[in-house]
Amino acid sequence: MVRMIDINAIDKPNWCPGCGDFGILLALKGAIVELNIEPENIAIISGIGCSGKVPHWLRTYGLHGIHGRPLPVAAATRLSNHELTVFAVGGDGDGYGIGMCHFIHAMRRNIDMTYIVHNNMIYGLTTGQTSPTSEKGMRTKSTPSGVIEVPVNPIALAISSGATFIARSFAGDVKHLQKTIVDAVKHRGFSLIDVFQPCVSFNHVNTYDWYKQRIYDLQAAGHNTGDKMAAFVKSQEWGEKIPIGVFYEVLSPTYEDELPQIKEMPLVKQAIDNVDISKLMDDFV
Amino acid sequence: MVRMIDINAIDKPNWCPGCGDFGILLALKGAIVELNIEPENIAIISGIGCSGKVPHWLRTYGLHGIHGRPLPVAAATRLSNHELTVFAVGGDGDGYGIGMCHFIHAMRRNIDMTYIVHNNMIYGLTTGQTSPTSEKGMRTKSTPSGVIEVPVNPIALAISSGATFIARSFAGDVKHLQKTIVDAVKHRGFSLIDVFQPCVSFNHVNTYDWYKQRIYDLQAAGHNTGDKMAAFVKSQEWGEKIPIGVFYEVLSPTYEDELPQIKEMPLVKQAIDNVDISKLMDDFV
Amino acid sequence: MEKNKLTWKIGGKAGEGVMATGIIFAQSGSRGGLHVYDINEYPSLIKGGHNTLQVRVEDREIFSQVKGVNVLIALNKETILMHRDELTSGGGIIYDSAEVLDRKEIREDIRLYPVPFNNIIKEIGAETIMKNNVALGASIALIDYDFDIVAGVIRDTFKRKGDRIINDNTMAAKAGYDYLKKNFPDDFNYKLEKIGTGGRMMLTGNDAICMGAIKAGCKFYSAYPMTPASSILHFMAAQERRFNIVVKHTEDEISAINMAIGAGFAGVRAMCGTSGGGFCLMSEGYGLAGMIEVPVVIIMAMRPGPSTGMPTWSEQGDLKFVLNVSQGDFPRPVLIPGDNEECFYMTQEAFNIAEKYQTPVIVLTDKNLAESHKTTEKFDQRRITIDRGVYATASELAASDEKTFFKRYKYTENGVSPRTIPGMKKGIYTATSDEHDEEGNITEDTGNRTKMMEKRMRKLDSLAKELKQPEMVGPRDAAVTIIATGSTKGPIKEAMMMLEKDGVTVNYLQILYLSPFPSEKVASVMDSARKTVVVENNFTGQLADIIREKTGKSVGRRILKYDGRPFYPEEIHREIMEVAHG
Amino acid sequence: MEKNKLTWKIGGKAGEGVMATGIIFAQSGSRGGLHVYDINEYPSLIKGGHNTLQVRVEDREIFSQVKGVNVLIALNKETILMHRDELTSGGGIIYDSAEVLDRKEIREDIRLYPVPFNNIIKEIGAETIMKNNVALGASIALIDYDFDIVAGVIRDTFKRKGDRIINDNTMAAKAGYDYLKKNFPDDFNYKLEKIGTGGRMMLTGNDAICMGAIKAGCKFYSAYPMTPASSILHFMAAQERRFNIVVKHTEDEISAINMAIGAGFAGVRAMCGTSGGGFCLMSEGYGLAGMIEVPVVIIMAMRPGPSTGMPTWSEQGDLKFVLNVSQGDFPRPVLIPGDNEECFYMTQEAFNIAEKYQTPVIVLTDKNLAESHKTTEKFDQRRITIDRGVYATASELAASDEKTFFKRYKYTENGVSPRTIPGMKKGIYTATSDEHDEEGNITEDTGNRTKMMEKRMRKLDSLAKELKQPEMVGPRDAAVTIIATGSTKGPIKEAMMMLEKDGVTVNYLQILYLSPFPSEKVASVMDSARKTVVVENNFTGQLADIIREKTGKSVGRRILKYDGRPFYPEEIHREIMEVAHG
Ligand SMILES: Cc1ncc(C[n+]2csc(CCOP(=O)(O)OP(=O)(O)O)c2C)c(N)n1
Ligand SMILES: Cc1ncc(C[n+]2csc(CCOP(=O)(O)OP(=O)(O)O)c2C)c(N)n1
Ligand code: SF4
Ligand code: SF4
Ligand SMILES: [Mg+2]
Ligand SMILES: [Mg+2]
Repeated sequence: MVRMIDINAIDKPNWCPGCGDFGILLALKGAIVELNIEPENIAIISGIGCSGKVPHWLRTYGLHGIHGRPLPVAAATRLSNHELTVFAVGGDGDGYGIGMCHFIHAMRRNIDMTYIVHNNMIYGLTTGQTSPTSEKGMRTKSTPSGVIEVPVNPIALAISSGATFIARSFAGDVKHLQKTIVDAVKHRGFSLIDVFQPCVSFNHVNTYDWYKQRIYDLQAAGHNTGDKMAAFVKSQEWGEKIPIGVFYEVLSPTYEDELPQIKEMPLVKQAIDNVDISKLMDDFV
Repeated sequence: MVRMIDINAIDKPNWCPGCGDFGILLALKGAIVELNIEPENIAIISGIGCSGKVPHWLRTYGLHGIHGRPLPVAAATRLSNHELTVFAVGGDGDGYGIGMCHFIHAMRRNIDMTYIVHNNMIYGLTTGQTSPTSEKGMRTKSTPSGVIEVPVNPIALAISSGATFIARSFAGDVKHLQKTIVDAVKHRGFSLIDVFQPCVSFNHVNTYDWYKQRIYDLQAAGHNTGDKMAAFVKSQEWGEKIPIGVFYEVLSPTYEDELPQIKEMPLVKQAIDNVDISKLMDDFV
Repeated sequence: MEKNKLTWKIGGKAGEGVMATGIIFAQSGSRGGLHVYDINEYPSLIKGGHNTLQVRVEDREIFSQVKGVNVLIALNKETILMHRDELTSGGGIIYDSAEVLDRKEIREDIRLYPVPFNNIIKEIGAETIMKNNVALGASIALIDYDFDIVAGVIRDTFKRKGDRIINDNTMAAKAGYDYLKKNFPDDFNYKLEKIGTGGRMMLTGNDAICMGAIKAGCKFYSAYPMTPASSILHFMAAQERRFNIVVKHTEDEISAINMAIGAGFAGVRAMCGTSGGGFCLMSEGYGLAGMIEVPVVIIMAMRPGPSTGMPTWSEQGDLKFVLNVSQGDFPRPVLIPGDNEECFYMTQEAFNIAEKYQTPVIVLTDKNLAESHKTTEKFDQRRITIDRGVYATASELAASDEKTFFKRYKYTENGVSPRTIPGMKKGIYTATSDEHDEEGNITEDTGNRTKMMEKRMRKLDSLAKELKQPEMVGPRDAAVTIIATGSTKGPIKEAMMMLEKDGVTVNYLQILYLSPFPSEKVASVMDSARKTVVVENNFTGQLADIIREKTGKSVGRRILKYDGRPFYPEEIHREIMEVAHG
Repeated sequence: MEKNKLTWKIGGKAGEGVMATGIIFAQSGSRGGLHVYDINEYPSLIKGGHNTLQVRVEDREIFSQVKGVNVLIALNKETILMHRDELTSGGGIIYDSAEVLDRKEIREDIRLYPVPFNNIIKEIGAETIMKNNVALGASIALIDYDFDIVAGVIRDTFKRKGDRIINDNTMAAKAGYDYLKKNFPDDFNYKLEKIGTGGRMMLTGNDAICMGAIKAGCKFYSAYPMTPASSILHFMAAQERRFNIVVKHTEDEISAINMAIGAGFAGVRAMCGTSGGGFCLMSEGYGLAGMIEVPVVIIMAMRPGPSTGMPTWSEQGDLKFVLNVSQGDFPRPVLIPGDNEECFYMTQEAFNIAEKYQTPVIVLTDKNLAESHKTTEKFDQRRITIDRGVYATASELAASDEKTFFKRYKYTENGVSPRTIPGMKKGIYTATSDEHDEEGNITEDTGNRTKMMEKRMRKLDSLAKELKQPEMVGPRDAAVTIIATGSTKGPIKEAMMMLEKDGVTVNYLQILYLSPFPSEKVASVMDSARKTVVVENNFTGQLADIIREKTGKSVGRRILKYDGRPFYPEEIHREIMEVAHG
């Protein structure tokens, strides 16, 4: 049995007191314990941002890479060793801004892994510029006259891209988030969890209260997670009422399923010290 | 009156005989003549690919940039001189592969310009690798055992991103395409035209006939272009019947509308030889 | 007593307004006609990390930080423990009397000024966050500076927040001032005294760059936030409506440079800015601009690498990266200013070079220069000329054929071809990233290729002829010759003064253009120098490598520092003393 | 009569199978025990552009193309007009008798062999596209080569397309063969004769790289298509199921390198490949791998820049780019093979270096090497050793604390720290792109920073000690010393033979590792050389710059070519004659 103390790191997170990232870390650790996965069989791959520091605050393998690129790193880690449970973690800027290209392509690739986005609708680590999810009109350091664009809608994009598990949760509701992470990990295929994460230092609009006043649970509301159109309709809800929970879930073959190369054992376990290329050379004679 | 000969270039296109790109070029030139825009007031910005060569084959200003990046170049050209009619042109690899990040962000930005994607579901210029729109299972040089991913759905992505004019057309139907381009240019805001473009050299699946057997005109079918949900439903149609035409159109403020900086005149016409920064310096004393 | 020769430092937790308070202090010095230089230190996290701002104030122009702190404001106990050894003899620490402090932990020659921050705040009914001001006020009393100046700076700083905030902040500062005056006898050794009414600006290098860009007529700025370039984005965005500039926070750095290229192509002066990893992402676009000959200015602010490295610290580790990045050979002017004035004037020079030579131009700085404040004389706007380069003349255009494209890439003697921009009748052409002929048509012909390469590269030669050679500062026949570039200028100048006092003659050649490199001048300096050193903020001694590449000559000693901190003059002094006597 | 010393060339429109036919010819030479070298030329467009393949066949090992074509197959008239001047005296042109040709347009010493391609095709009822085979067959008759060998190659080439296609192609070739034999007297001056049964491979540099990677145990290859690296992707993809490799055509090059890093981190041997612009996009990830010490091999195949440049042509213009790209200092081994054997052995060496020194390793090639076929002896698999570097031992792991992280970045003497990979109990750590301590925790401490920089950089020193110094080829005391790197090796070797005949002694130092650079060896060679030249396929003479940077010594003459074409030995010969007699 994996216990909380097995995955606790010595160093304490250095996020701002009250930051939503604490809730996400807690839920993630809770989910690992609940799922009972040995920490050495977990790899958490993050980008750069406040969110990117997650792997440092728990005792699993981690790779804190570069801004916007956790998904390709995580994908290949998983393909190289599909006995690992792989998480990708990043911010809204990281995933929906600079990393948008990988985001869309990861969705359609359906590698069995879980992607958690700390969506605080702001650039935290660089001290408060607009993010792709910042609301139109929001004033930030980089948009002092207000954001002109409409925000990206990660849920709608995920539905449009063929993702097979699409959920939203809230850092202020650790129980809901933990359950969502557990479900996402259990799902065979790519799972997206967009997490509303209050940034207490730079986002004074989308606060804990702001979310609490608006969110409601799709599952409590009887939403049919198998219905793509219904999921899309729900993805468009924004304003007074904002849904959290699982929008859409479907079972399709994973990317790994279609690779006979790794059917017998993970790439990393395959011997390489005696590859014979004689026949290959013959092909060129 | 702008005539065809005013925009003809001397050199003839060097695409493969029969390539769908010819139809697109013809429709584009036809649209320019129909819209009666002086060639010197047009800028066509392309990426790299067979599709990227478009600007060389007609007499307007052009910039044939780097692979995947026509959208940001075009956006800034337009913001710098909004008296120009600006087109961005590229391939499916260019726009939906490497350029996906800009694609999504251009949609939500709503700069008044027209983006034409030569969607041949293959990498043409690099001689036949899979593209993001290649169908699952398609065998190409880079996927000899068949593509594993599900293809991207540019129409659904555009709807999910807040684009204000979203259409699909077919290089084999120059009339339809020309009309679509004309409508797109007239639309105030960002317009996407995804064009089915047969690649006769490398895509032997999605041929002229393949398309002809499947496409039908949304407008003829009485589709309501103002209904986002209906547009999304239509975007999911694929297989025996595939819709072309305008999926969605809506009027929202353009990016330019929200820039008082360019209200009086385009940036490029604003004098810069005597900017006075005395007051700005005073702010720092 | 030491008058008007002070180093004041404030330290505390990130997020507690350490920097803001320090800047009020610095500004107050500047307003009193004094010269100021500050340097900040903070980790890459938002709250809780240790932040400091160290402010040096003197009555002569100063160029960098120096060692030895005279007044330390410790907003928490950690600050005392971390910085106590930096204090000079007779220096004082102002701290919260609520902290339990063991006198034995602090050198005896250091004076302690406990002040009940929280009580004072409570008494006057202000917010806790304003306790910094109590400390600030106390320090003003300690050094006996004019409180009214400070009050004025507070007023201007909080102008937009309304009278209540201004009043509370001022009251807090005043209360701290009064407390110290009342409770501690006036026996402190370091004093500050107003010597004029100021009139100088207090700026960072990034501020100066923005002013330079705005003055140069920059109309388009695109960037993705990245320390230490982010404040350029903030500055430009804040000024976009005042000066009619379109400022775009883009989806990534790839977009940022491609947008700047689109704007340059359309005919406006365009700039983008970034740091290390962001510049990697710009590198492909950089080559595009070089190939299609579109003017664009790129501000590249270095921080320690590799990779994410130390995002909020300083290094000069990207010299060779910037000089060589992107495939193929093309002209790559790289300007590297060493102080605020150079940031200002060279940024506008960068725009002129970019347009005159139709090529991307890099302005290379580092965190130390980008973020340190220095009092700076107002820039002389009359010194600025705007050179937009060569546009096709009306008659050239009229002569142009109806059928072919305009010869946008005409082979010319100096490599520069007259330019057209969209909207110009008969100037039509297509810019292409492929190799092209004079009209911009793609061609793979060997003759054209050779000529086009030569045409493009000639631009660098033409530019080299125009640029002025670097000038040697200091005595001709010095014992030691320093060659350096960029922000080491400040500490080197300070070190030179120290060395002069010690009777060691030194001279100094500052490289302002890494490319085109002033090879001849450097070679002749090396030839006539007795002993040469480079002073560089990087591991390998990249400037020394470049010098050898360009001149074949080896610098005698590489004085290097690569711990993320800029040089202190004392460090340079020490090493050069060794060299001189070695 | 000239036997087994032939240059054969085919030219025609892109999309007409020019390359395929040429390769059948080359393969036929190789199967007859002869040595073959080919070089292709094609523009960056799919159909209609002019394509050629030039094949040199001799009975001794050959290393590059030479000037002078003996047999030209012209599939269209353009080919004749473009290449007629390349023909040697007595050379012949095989062309479609339907073309109207003015005899006066062609030198008298050239023989013409009109063949009715289309009639023949019609007669035998084959498809038009097969007319190439008619021409091929005719050329075989002309040079009197063994038709059965050709038939064998055709059979193997079309194996997967079925018997009908094989038969038609063979018939077409046979018909061409018969037509020429029948209609033209046997008076052609150039003959080819089988001298053995072959047994050698006919490979491109990219093929050799792929074989090297597969033999080295590469399990993961990620790339985005880009000429001239694309064929690596195609090769690896075609072999993915045979050798259990995951091959991924990614969404872009950023993803490609980050995937390779993810795979390297997970513990498999991983590689990615690209060219210029794609490498720009990989540059940030390259630095990441350097910082987190993850092994990954990057194949970088050069083509002429700047920017898109000339995508299907050749240049060595990215030496300094590759050596210096990405922010900060970190160990950057760069291997640069010069022929197929080196491509094979050095690719597997790259994997060993990458794992042994836990760092990204670049293998640098160019289009000329990547895409030219050369007969090559089968590689000796016994020469390959797999060195996976240092993993943490069981006892090291057992000793590791339960609470802290594993010291993945332990300071060590040679800079290499024992490694763990996910799945290993007690080996847990987080790799971070920020500066970090031994356990991988982020820290900005000055002491750690300095030590970590030194630790990482020590790896390069350790590697330098292990690599063997380049060896001089040719007489010790030669009149001229050539220093060069990469694919110029072939033409240089050929030129050296020519120079020897002309009595000019030359020796040649081939740089195999641009980094760590063999500075001492190069310096000593330069010191003892009488005259030095570099031979480089770029504008500035980048290798000469690097030599001066590393040694302070200037190469006497830069023999440069930057028109997109690789050197002909004759060009090198001519310039060196000048140097020798200058
Ligand atoms: C290529 C690159 N560009 C820019 C940066 C600077 N940077 C670091 S974090 C960050 C954004 C942070 O926002 P987000 O991803 O939303 O994460 P958060 O801090 O809000 O969790 C940026 C722009 C970088 N590290 N790399
Ligand atoms: C950064 C970069 N990567 C790769 C390439 C090589 N490349 C040129 S065109 C192309 C793809 C072409 O496919 P698509 O965009 O669909 O255009 P098409 O040729 O089909 O019109 C690629 C990968 C490049 N030029 N730049
Ligand atoms: S800046 Fe915002 S996101 Fe970052 S740690 Fe602080 S509260 Fe959290
Ligand atoms: S390769 Fe395909 S897309 Fe390119 S020109 Fe030929 S047919 Fe058109
Ligand atoms: Mg964020
Ligand atoms: Mg395509």
